[in-house]
Amino acid sequence: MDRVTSGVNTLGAIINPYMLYGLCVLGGVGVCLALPRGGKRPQILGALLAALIGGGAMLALGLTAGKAFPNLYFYVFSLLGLGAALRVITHPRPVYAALYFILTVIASGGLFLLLSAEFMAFALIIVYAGAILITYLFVIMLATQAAEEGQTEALADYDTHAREPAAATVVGFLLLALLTAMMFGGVKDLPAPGEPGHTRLMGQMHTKVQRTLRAEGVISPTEEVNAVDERAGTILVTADDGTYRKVERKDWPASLATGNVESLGFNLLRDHPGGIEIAGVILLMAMLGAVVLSRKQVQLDDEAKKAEAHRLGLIPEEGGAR
Amino acid sequence: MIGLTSLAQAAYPEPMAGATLAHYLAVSAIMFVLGLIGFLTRRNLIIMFLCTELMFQAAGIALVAFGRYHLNFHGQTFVVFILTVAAAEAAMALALIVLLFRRKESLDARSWEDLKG
Amino acid sequence: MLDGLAHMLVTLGDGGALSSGIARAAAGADLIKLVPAITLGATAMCGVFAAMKVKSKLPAWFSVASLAACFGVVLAVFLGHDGTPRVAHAFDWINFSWTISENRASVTHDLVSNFAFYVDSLTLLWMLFVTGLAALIALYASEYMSHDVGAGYCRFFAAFNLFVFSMSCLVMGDNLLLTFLGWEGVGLCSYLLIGYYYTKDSAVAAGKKAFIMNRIGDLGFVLGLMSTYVAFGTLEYDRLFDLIGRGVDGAGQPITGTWVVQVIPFLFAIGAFGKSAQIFFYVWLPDAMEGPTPVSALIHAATMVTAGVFLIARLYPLFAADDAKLALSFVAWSGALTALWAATIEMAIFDIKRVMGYSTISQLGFMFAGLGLLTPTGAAYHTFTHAFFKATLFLGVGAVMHGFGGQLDLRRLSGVAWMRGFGLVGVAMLIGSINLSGVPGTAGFFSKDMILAQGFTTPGTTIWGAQAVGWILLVTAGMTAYYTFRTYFRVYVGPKEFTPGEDAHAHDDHHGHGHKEDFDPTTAEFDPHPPGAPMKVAIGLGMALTLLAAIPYFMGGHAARGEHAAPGGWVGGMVAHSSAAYNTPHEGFSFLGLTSHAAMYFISAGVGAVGLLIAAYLHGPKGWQGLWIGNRTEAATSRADALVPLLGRVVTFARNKWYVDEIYDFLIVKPLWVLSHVLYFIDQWVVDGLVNLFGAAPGMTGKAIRPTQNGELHGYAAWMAGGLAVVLLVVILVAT
Amino acid sequence: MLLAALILIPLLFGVLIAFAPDGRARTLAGLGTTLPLLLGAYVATTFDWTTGERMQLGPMEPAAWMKPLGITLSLGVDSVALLLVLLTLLLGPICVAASATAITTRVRTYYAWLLVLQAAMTGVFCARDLIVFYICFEFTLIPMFVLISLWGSTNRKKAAIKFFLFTFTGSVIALAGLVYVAWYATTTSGGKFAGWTFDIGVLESAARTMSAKQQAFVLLALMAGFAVKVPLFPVHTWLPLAHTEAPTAGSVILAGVLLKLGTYALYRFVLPFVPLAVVEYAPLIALLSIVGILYGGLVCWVQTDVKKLVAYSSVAHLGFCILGMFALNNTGLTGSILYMINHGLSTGALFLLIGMVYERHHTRSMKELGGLAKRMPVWATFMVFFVMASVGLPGLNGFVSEFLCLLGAFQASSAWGSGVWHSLGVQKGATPGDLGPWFAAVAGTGMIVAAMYLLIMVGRVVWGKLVLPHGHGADNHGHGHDVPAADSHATESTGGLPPDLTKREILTLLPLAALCLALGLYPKPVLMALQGPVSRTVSMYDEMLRNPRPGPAVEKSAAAERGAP
Repeated sequence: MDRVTSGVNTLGAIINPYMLYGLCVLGGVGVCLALPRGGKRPQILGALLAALIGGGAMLALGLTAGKAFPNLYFYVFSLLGLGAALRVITHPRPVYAALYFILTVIASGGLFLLLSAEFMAFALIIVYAGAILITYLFVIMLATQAAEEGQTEALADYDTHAREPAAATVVGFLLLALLTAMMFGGVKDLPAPGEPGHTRLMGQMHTKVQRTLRAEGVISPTEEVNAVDERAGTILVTADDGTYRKVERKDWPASLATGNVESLGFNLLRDHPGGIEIAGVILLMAMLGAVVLSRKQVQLDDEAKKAEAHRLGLIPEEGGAR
Repeated sequence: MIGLTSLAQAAYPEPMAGATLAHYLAVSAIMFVLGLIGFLTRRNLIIMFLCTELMFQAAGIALVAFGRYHLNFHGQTFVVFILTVAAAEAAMALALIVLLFRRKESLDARSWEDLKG
Repeated sequence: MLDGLAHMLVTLGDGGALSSGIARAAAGADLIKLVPAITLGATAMCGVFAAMKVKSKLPAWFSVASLAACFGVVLAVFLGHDGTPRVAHAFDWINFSWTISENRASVTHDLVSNFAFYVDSLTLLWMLFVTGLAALIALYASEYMSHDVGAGYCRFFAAFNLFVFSMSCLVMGDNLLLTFLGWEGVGLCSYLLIGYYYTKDSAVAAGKKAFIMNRIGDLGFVLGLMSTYVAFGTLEYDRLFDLIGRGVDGAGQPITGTWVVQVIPFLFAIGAFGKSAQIFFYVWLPDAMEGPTPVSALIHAATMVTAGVFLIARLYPLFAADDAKLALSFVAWSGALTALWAATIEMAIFDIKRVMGYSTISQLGFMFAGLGLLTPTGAAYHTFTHAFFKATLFLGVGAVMHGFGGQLDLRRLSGVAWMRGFGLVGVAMLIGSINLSGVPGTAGFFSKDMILAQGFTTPGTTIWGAQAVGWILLVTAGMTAYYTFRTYFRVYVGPKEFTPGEDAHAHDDHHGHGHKEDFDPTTAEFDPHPPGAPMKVAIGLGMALTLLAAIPYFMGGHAARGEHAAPGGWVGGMVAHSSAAYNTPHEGFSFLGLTSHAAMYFISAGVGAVGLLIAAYLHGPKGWQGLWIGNRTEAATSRADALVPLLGRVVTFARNKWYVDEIYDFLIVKPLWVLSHVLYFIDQWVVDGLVNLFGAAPGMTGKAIRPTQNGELHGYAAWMAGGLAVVLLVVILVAT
Repeated sequence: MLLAALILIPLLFGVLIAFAPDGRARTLAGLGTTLPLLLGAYVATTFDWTTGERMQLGPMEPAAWMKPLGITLSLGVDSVALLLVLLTLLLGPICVAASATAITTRVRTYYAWLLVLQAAMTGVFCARDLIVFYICFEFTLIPMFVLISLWGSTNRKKAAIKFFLFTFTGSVIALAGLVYVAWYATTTSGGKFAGWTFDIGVLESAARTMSAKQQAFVLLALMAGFAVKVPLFPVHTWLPLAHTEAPTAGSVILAGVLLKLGTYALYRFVLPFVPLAVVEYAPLIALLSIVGILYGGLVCWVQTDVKKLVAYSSVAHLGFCILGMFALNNTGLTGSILYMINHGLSTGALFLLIGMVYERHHTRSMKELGGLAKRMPVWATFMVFFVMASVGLPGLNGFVSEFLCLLGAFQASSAWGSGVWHSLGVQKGATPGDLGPWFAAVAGTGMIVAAMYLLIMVGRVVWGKLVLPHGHGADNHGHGHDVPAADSHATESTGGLPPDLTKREILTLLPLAALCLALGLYPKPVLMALQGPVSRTVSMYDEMLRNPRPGPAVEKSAAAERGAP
């Protein structure tokens, strides 16, 4: 409870609601304009507007935070991520969109780092940017008509023309307004480290404790850790002659502290073993599914091919060159 | 040597000053909405899937932020699962897209409106 | 059940079954159980014969033999009967008891109706003529049905035997429910036998009509039966009569003036009316003449139709227990009106078999009037005599049909008695006719007289309007004489002249089998086919019995002779010893110093003579061969033809049976038919329509929202986003 | 164990048939229905008929199935249930025999489902646990649905769906009622949670303590489910359709057993569970049944499809059954239960007979059939016999039950004219109740109507001139034509069957005919066997009706009302 009241810092304290809604509207207009419409001009204008609004909003967030100028990294990563996200959805070329998405992923990774989720940050970049997005790129390559010799690649109609941009933006930013309005209900500041969390993992990591203590020289190589009582702050150490002693908390080295990866690993494997299993099954199924699906030979009859080609404007005239 | 309280919490260093939970949630919300708008407006199936991934990202950020806020790892664990699902989904969805593209030589979502195989 | 059957088997299996059985009968009436057993066995045997595809007259001889055996059994029991009712228990039927806690005390109730036979003198009287006539008519039918030897023959005799079985259950049943079994059983047999020529639509329709009309009456019977059970807690006659005799119901409360005596008799009366073709219900009986003539003779003249009379006689204590005699007045009036009504129709129609049918209705009316006029003896005696003379008449008519290719129109037949081989028929018809019209000295005269006289003897204060009933009956008696001899004069005497019927298609068809070579309607060479030996034997025996039926009247004391001990002679004695005993009022008016009964001898003879003379004048033959006052020279015409225009439409109406069938059709059948169609329409479109509407509602909803499911990915996503927005909005509004 | 075997044997054979070759399916099905029949006969001998009200033959310790919910796999029968089980078992081999030539496609599937259906039906009657009962009750729908929709006639899909949805909707509502009772039973004892149980006997005593209002709602729910199954008047419309479209064996089972599930459920649940409501609404239900009797009868009159006619006649017949049941006295209830059996025999046989004609001439229209007595004398004999049993001719089975039902309704009040039970003790044969002579009188007209429509049907189809449908003639106007008797044998195709019945067909009909006769002439053993369970139910009602003011039941319910929230 202490934590809740100490650093009350609702969104209301950061930004005036009306200003927020105004920003939402403006951002919406910008995004709307930025969406591909076949032409160039309004898109650039919109992108600029949206970027300005975004930057302005971030600035406002920072200025009204009531503290010293906030952490610069947060703004850098945020702006980078959101800007790239805007480009993901507005860029007419899928390849570029995918590449911008990688940028978003990297920026998110940065934010994760700020949130002390180091493992996840790197996992994200490796898995997403490294694996998934590459698959996307492959598919994009596969699923695009090769350009004719000497011509620049023609953009498909469905890439250059957004569908109902205005309506979608209204819905989206309405949702955004609502989402952000939720935060006026008293969302708290991030807590300072203080009260120990509920993870008492050292007792389960005898080997690590023993290795660390030996490495730090707190115990001799012949001594062995017998029991770890984190709550009482004692580690029971047995000598090879059978005598034992206690290592008090004040003697514990800093490197004995549980790291992010360790904590996450325990959380994953100890608290969510079922989830892991299911995730494994899902992945297996996905693999099998992908194999099965991709093996399937689709025979496209000429008629359909022709009709589709017509639709796509690949064959301007009947009997034209293929 | 470290302080009394530091050991267990060493995984969570001091928060960066000024960035509150609300900041992260705001970023997450904006990113989510951008993904949503993209999904609604774009007609290229691949880009639509990218947009869902974008929304996954947004959800991930929010989850990690909440985990940080509550000083536990459940948020991150969830992100692991999100990653898993995203990977599985990407594999399946992309396979499907390839299949669909082979059939109609188009990635337009509108080509697949007729609810029948 | 088994002990009864076992006993029967023991009785049968005993060396010299019959003789020892007769010996036992003196001690008990158990032997009577043989009657239903034999008849049921004979039915089964006929079924077996059918399955064996027997193509001979074996079923007939088997039936005749078994029916004769039945008659012998009844006779044996009769001879050994000492006047006290006995119960012969065969096996338990609907017989169960239950114990429930009433007011926290265990009370046992029961519903008992066994296959048990109540043997008293009334039962025996009925059984005697039922089995006797059945045997006789089976003999007659053996020849009459000979064209159908094979499956049809077996079917006929199976139904015939089943009929006798049902009749024995009806008459001898020890409880109302067994009586009802017989009651419905005879209805079934009647249905099967009327529709014997099942390829003929009219026969099928007639059978159906008979069954359904009977069922309407049966509803009255069933309701009466259930009322009896509710009132008395029993259905068994001995317990019932005991309670009624003490004037209390099953719970010991007095029944006088309660619904028990006021309502129940009416219900049974309705049942009796249905079976005996009384007023409102009579329409089925004339149509029933579609059946083969032996059937008409046995079922629709002699036995089954008198079941109603029997029922009322059997339950006479219940009917008489009402001080106001409401139900009996109702019965008397219904009987009298039926008698008159049927007589008017008979005078107009030309079909000689239907004349007999209506005549049966009319005579049944007499019997009911007799019951209503407090003379069950008279009713029983008239039933008895009527059974014989009407059976004889039918057998004669059957012989004519048999001989003339199914011709039944009295305008196309004349002088039959003079034709070769038909002499016996002529004599039989004459004897039947004088009995029917009540020529003094005949059995029919005495029996009818008992009823007629009672009309003027029973005080009008006891039976409402008894004298009026008497007058109606008297008029009807005259009409009876007229229509009887109208037929007789036209058909049996007079110039020899006939047109053969359309053998294969006429009324009583299927004679083609044996006699087709005789028949050629286009030429006048048709040779009438005289009855053969079995038919002659049957007719002769019937004739003899008819003549003998007068004798019982003089056995024992008689009111006319001032001997009041047992009015009605032998029959009176039989009735007096049974449940139907009733102290009939006999001190009515006196006329020229004679008692009412004696006076009625002269009055009814006079009335009958008038009728007969009118018939002779209008229809009699010319010259010596018949009566000298006649003038008829050819078959088709008579002096009556001159009268028809004078009477105008009345004759047409009467000839069309007063359009009662049409009125029923218009008032009951058609509305019901329309109602049925309306109901079916409702069933299909309203009841089921409602259901379908409920069923269609989800479908319609689906149709209404189907456009949202257009397969457009973006559409779904937009809906999801919108839905999320709404949820958030709600959360915000609720939370703040 | 024996009862479990009765259920499991057909089930086992059903599974076996599904994997057996087509040629063996019939033999296996015959075996799978005959074995239970023989076993059933043995079971009947081990049953103690003198204490028919006691649940017997069940396992000593019911096997727990879902412990937390108190659901057990407990089986047991009283004499009512056992009689119905025997009826089910008897109809099993008959249905298999009747399908011998009629079913030529997907033989394995057919017989497998048929056997599964039989297992489910037997389970309904044997169940002593509400959930077991309900599962079996509902599970009968699936095989029947399949039977109708795969082997039915032209309109089978619609009929099957309607049958399924209609009865299913009803029984779901009934389930709600039953579960409510079970829920009520968990909380009544002292307001504490007593744990779930679905034992019918336990629920029975618990349910009676409900208030009148609660009982009325439960009655409504139960009637919604079971009246559809019976079917009672306004909810009967699925029946004619389902009957008309179902294959012969399906119709036989439908008429013979499936409808009895509804009446049996009324007997097993409605009467003992909610006496207060039953007493209150008995006249209304009786009225509906009377409407059904007359309405069904009159609608029969205008049918041209023989099968539909018999189907509608079932509506009328079961009206009598319900009328007798809600007379709430021994005669009525006995008659009602006997009616279930008798109707199964006679109407089942009628459907068999119609099926035999349909197999030969592929029509059931009275316009296209006529005078079959000439061509099929054996068939005609059976037809007339069973029609008479159906009409309620004394001496045959229908009469005994119909009479008892009517008598029950008749005596359920003092006398004519009084209408209400007020002069108690005056009439010996009367019992307390709110029906009375007028109910019986009006319902009795149903007897006349029944004679009318059935004889009209017989008159058209059995008697009259021979009429057969056009075979494959060019001028097929659907009105049939007269066939001269001489060449009637060779000209018409009869689906490879002889004109008249074969030995197999006669053998299928004979047991039914014999039972009709036996139950008509000597119903005493059955009547006596029923008295135990019937008296148990009736005693309660007698007590209640005699003491309409605070009797024990009312007091109890008043207490419950105070106790319950």
